[in-house]
Amino acid sequence: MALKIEKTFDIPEPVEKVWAILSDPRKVATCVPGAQITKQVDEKTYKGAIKVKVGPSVTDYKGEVQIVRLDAQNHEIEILGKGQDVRGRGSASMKMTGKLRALDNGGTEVTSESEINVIGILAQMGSRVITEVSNIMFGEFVKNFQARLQQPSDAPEAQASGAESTPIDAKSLAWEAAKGLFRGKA
Amino acid sequence: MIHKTSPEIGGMGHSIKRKEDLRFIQGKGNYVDDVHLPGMVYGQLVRSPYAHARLKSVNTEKAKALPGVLAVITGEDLAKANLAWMPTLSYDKQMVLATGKVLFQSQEVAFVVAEDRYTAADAAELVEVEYEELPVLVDPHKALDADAPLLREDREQKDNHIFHWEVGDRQATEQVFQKAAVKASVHAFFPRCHPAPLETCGCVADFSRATGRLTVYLTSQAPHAHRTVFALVGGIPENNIRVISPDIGGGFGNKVPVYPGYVCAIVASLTLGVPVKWIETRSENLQSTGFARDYHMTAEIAADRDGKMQALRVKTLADHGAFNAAAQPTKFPAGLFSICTGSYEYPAAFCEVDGVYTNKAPGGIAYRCSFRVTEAAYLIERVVDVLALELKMDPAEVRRKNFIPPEKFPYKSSLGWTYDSGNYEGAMKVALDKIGYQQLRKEQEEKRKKGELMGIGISSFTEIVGAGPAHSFDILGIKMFDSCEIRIHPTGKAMARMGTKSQGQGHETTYAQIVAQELGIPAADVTIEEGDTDTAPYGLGTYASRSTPTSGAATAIAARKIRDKAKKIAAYLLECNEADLEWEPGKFYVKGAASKSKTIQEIAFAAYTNIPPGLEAGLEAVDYYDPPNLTFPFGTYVCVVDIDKGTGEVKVRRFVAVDDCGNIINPMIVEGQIHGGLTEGLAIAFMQQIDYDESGNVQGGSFMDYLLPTAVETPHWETDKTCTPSPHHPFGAKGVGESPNVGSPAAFVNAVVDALSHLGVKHIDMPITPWKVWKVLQEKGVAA
Amino acid sequence: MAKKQSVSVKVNGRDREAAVEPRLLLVHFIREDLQLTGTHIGCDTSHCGACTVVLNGKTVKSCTMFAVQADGGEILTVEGLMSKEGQLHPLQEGFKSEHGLQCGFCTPGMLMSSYALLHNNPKPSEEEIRWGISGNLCRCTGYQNIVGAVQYAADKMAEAKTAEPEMAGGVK
Amino acid sequence: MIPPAFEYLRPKTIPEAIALLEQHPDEAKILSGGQSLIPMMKFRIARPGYLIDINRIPGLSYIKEEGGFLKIGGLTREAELEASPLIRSRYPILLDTAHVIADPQVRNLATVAGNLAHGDPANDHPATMLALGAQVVATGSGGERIIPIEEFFLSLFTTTLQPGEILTEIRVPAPPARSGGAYFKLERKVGDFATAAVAAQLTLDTSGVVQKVGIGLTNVGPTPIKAIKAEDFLGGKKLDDANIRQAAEFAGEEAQPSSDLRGPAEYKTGLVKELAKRALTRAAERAGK
Repeated sequence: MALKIEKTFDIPEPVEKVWAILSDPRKVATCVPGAQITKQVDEKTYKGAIKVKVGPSVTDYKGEVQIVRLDAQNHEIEILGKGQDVRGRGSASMKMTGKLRALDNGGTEVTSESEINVIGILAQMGSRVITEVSNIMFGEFVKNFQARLQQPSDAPEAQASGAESTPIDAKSLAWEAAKGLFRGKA
Repeated sequence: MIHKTSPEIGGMGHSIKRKEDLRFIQGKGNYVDDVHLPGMVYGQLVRSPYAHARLKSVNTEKAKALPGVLAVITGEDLAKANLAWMPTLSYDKQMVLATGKVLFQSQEVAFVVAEDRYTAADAAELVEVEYEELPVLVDPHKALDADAPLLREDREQKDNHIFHWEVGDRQATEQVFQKAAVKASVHAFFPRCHPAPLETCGCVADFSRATGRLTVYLTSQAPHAHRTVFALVGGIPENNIRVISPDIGGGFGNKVPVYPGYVCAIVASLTLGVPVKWIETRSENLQSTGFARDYHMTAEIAADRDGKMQALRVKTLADHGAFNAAAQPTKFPAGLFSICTGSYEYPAAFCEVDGVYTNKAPGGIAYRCSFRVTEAAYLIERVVDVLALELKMDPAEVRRKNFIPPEKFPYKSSLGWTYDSGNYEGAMKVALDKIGYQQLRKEQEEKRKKGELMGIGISSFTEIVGAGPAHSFDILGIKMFDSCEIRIHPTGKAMARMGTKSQGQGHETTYAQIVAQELGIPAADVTIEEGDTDTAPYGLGTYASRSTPTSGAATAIAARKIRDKAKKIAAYLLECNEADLEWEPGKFYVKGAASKSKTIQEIAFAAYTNIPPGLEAGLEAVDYYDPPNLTFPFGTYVCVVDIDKGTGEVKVRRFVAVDDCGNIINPMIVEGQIHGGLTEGLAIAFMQQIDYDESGNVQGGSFMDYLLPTAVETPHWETDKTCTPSPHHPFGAKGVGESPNVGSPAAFVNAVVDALSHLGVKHIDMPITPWKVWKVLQEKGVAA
Repeated sequence: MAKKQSVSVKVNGRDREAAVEPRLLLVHFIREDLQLTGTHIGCDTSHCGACTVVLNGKTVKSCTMFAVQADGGEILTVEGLMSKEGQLHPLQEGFKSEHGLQCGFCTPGMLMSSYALLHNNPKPSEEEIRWGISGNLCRCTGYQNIVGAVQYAADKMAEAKTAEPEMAGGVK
Repeated sequence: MIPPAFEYLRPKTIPEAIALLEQHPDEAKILSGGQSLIPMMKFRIARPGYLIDINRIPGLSYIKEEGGFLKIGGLTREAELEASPLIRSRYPILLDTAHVIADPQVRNLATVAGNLAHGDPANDHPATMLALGAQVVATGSGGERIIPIEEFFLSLFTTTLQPGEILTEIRVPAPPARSGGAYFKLERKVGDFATAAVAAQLTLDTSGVVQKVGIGLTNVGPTPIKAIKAEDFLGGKKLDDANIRQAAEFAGEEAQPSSDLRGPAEYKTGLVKELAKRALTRAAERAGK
């Protein structure tokens, strides 16, 4: 099943700093919940894995991330990620286009468009939740991405603070989110 | 003229209790998964998650290394034995295990065999398959586009077109339409659905190296045909194959085709020399075995101002999935769809169908239907209602005006069928009276004034069943006769075997009643056996409502052969001429001297103990019945619905089904068949669809989303009947198992559309879900 | 492979014991280890109810339970419905008499659900019967005759009860 | 359908169960009713390494009123709710809810606590408990933690239950006089998840003015939704048709459904409005409006 997520958000950091991360799949990967880059194949291609955890269900994907288009001048990047379930029961792919625009206040506007396609058992059994899962993962990504920018730029492989390998699970994200969500009431 | 037998004999017309029930209610049925053989091992299929992908590699090493795994078979392995492909019943071929590429999600890619099913399941996960995704084709309307991906690279023809089929007079029809005063048309999609019998498909293949014989316990509606296919595909001498169809947990057409799992289990047993069991899961059943329907249809009627129909034109696009595995008479690529003229008279008609490939599971099978008759009946009954709207005429009135009148039978339809008998207005009258049609129309009028939505739907369907006459009907060349062999034992009890196979229809009871009717031997004394190809006479099996029209007829004829011989024996015993003897069920007596008689039991004993000179010993007969024509059951169904304007829910308030299937063998069983078929029709009309998303993922691949109604959603059915016997069938019967599934979808849909017709609604596609109705209510501004 | 666990259950009045893998589904234990094949499997998602058995007085779907969970329990399957004297249970009679079955595949599960229903509600209305068997799918009968079969059994059981002499102390 | 292998553990006490959970933090799952978990395991989309079967822990199955609360034990089955005279007479909204969860066999095993702890927005009890203003008791090695239900659901399949915690009790404030509640669910058929459902619980004063109101929504967002705007609107207002309609509108606005096989998002929103009207009306009837 295919779906599209479009999001625009602002970051109070200069565009070049944001671009330094966005244009490096190894750094971007650290912001994707559950994802890691395992190997660089060539200049534009990386091997990676992602663990998608939805409640009691866990799916491990292995695959490739490819930079399809990189336009440093206009700060635009198109990334294609494709992964196969390690147990052969399906695949997931995501084509993401990211665009940066410098804001007058010195910050950066990030516009992203992601086309996600899920194939196999999860698309059969989980169609009622795939949209929700994707939205949640994307929300996490944005949060992690913002957190990543707070780090010194020479810490490429470390997981950003707040980024967890088990994105939609009680013991990680959930607790973080809880603190955020109910801050007003606690 | 049918003799009325006593309740003790229990011939035709008696609602005797079913003989087969005793084992089922004790949990002693013997279904395929209950078959347990010494040394038996288990198979599991590895299936493709992709709808269309190049198969780059299949690595079985890890799976083979798992303790308890005996073998892993791939398409390449089968190719070496020339078994990677098998023929379908429609002169196409289908992959057993994929080679080169996969063409639908859940396609069979490898077969794992292990000592137990748990290990087999674990091993299946360890088979590593590398795919390269290809563009997916799910919309049949795009199948013939120039830029459509080519699915079947194996064919010489390099497009996705399977067949074009047409019947009728295109030009004459065209001319009528050009001049027509009134035209009505409807685009109706009959969604892809699945028979989903409660028992899935499966088999136990048992090849004995000691004897060289292969025994296959199989969920088969057509065990003899399957034996022949196995012989042809596997090159095994047919005498060395025994197919046993044990108890079948429902078929509805799902268990007619040969599936890759069967072939894999057989190959595995041949290879390993041990029995191999393969049982589908429900998901596998819904996602890979014979679906039904998936017809995108357009029907148009030309009529005059008075509502007299002048012509019918039908155009259909048929989505057959990845392989044309339609299970139907070979000469009829669109089955008996040309019965779409329905119960009506027109001077001209034309019908054309194009079949295409898509990246979906292969089919389609005749789901409780005589080969596309359901699609046809739905279409004509739908468009007649649209015509009524165009004419602003009551839908019952439009039907009445156009019915083929009783005196015109046998009636040759404009698309070439000769309807055997019918009294359509008679059945409709019973139905309308029973439901109180006029009163309901008044109620509807009053409700409409108050803004409430209720609808009344009529369907006056005609079926065509009992395939079929050998001159046009065959499957892969095998003529569609069917058979019965009866043996009368010395003590007057009987055993009869048929080429058909019950899947719940109650053959063990109804066939015994036919024997009882014809010979006067109590039905309780007649044992019926089907499904073992070593013992039963050859036949084409049970589907398309053909058991009663074919094997039922064969049973009567075989019994009559026995009666003829019995008469000779009786004449010998009574020392009279055969011409002096009269028959009443159970005995021959001398005309004018009723006390001088011999019972059939006495005659049977004499057949073994006191054989007349010149006569062979024994009392047996066999008959292979080639029906002279098909039979044409019909009926009128009326449905009343109420619509909840807040939620879009449709509540079936009442449903009256009046069926005419000619003379009835067992009214209780007929009524049960009708209840069941109506419930399946209800599900199709309101709940069921196997859909595919744009990537070819199956939507509706488990009972979570392929919805089967429970007792709560199912209304209380009201049934009645009229009786117009078939003139050509030996005892005037027509077949009934499928009528309710064929006739009811239109009644449900017509009722919903009728409830909304005053708002300008002419059609809603099935399944009519609450949200579809709700959307219409929103559009029309009448939502609560 | 996980280590085997011992399971001891009383099935249809008989003590049975086995060492099983924890993941063994109760339905496979019943069908394969105990060879009681009257209990069927019709789906993967716990929708169809063909696998219904009575465990400790309550119906469960034996395909959605592990055999180890039943350890120490008492199970009644369709094979245990008949009386020791070989008398059919009124429900079994009812299903036959009212044509409450066709292919017979759902029948054992239907019988077990109906059994529990009548145990809790000896005189159910049609509506209550329909809800009571709503965890069991039937593809053949359209349920109408199953409702009739349960009503038949309810009547039979009520008759049998009134025919019995009242127990001293009026224990109900 | 065959689940993957796992180790089976059967603790006899809650501390024992908690200790086991802590021993296998990533791989263990609690097995109570198992009616959501086991099907997922059969499809192999869930593969816990350890199952901790808490069904044999004594004292976790009860329905009682105590200290101003209705207390439902961590192992209380849906069928027990249905059969409880207390629930029947005092908490009809819970009876409504239990009755439309899955089917009779599933309800014999499925637990109320599991229905909450699974964190599935499609489950039915979350909305009802939100309407009732319930609390859940989470027990861990550090003792008990009482969590207001509106803080319990965090995200899809995610609750505030921590890895070493077990949901041991549900507490529903005992309703004062002139209270009533109802749960309306539209499902495609018996046993299905809700296309949408609405729970409403009301307390009225003698003049029919709303003293207290709770509204919960099922399967119209990533979590069960508490329709706060609708609640706020109704508080202190007379429960007439116009106010019910307006509250239902607000409830519809608070739904965040996505489209699926059960219907497009706009239908689900519409359904929330309609079912909210019905639930509020029925709740008012039961409150003795």
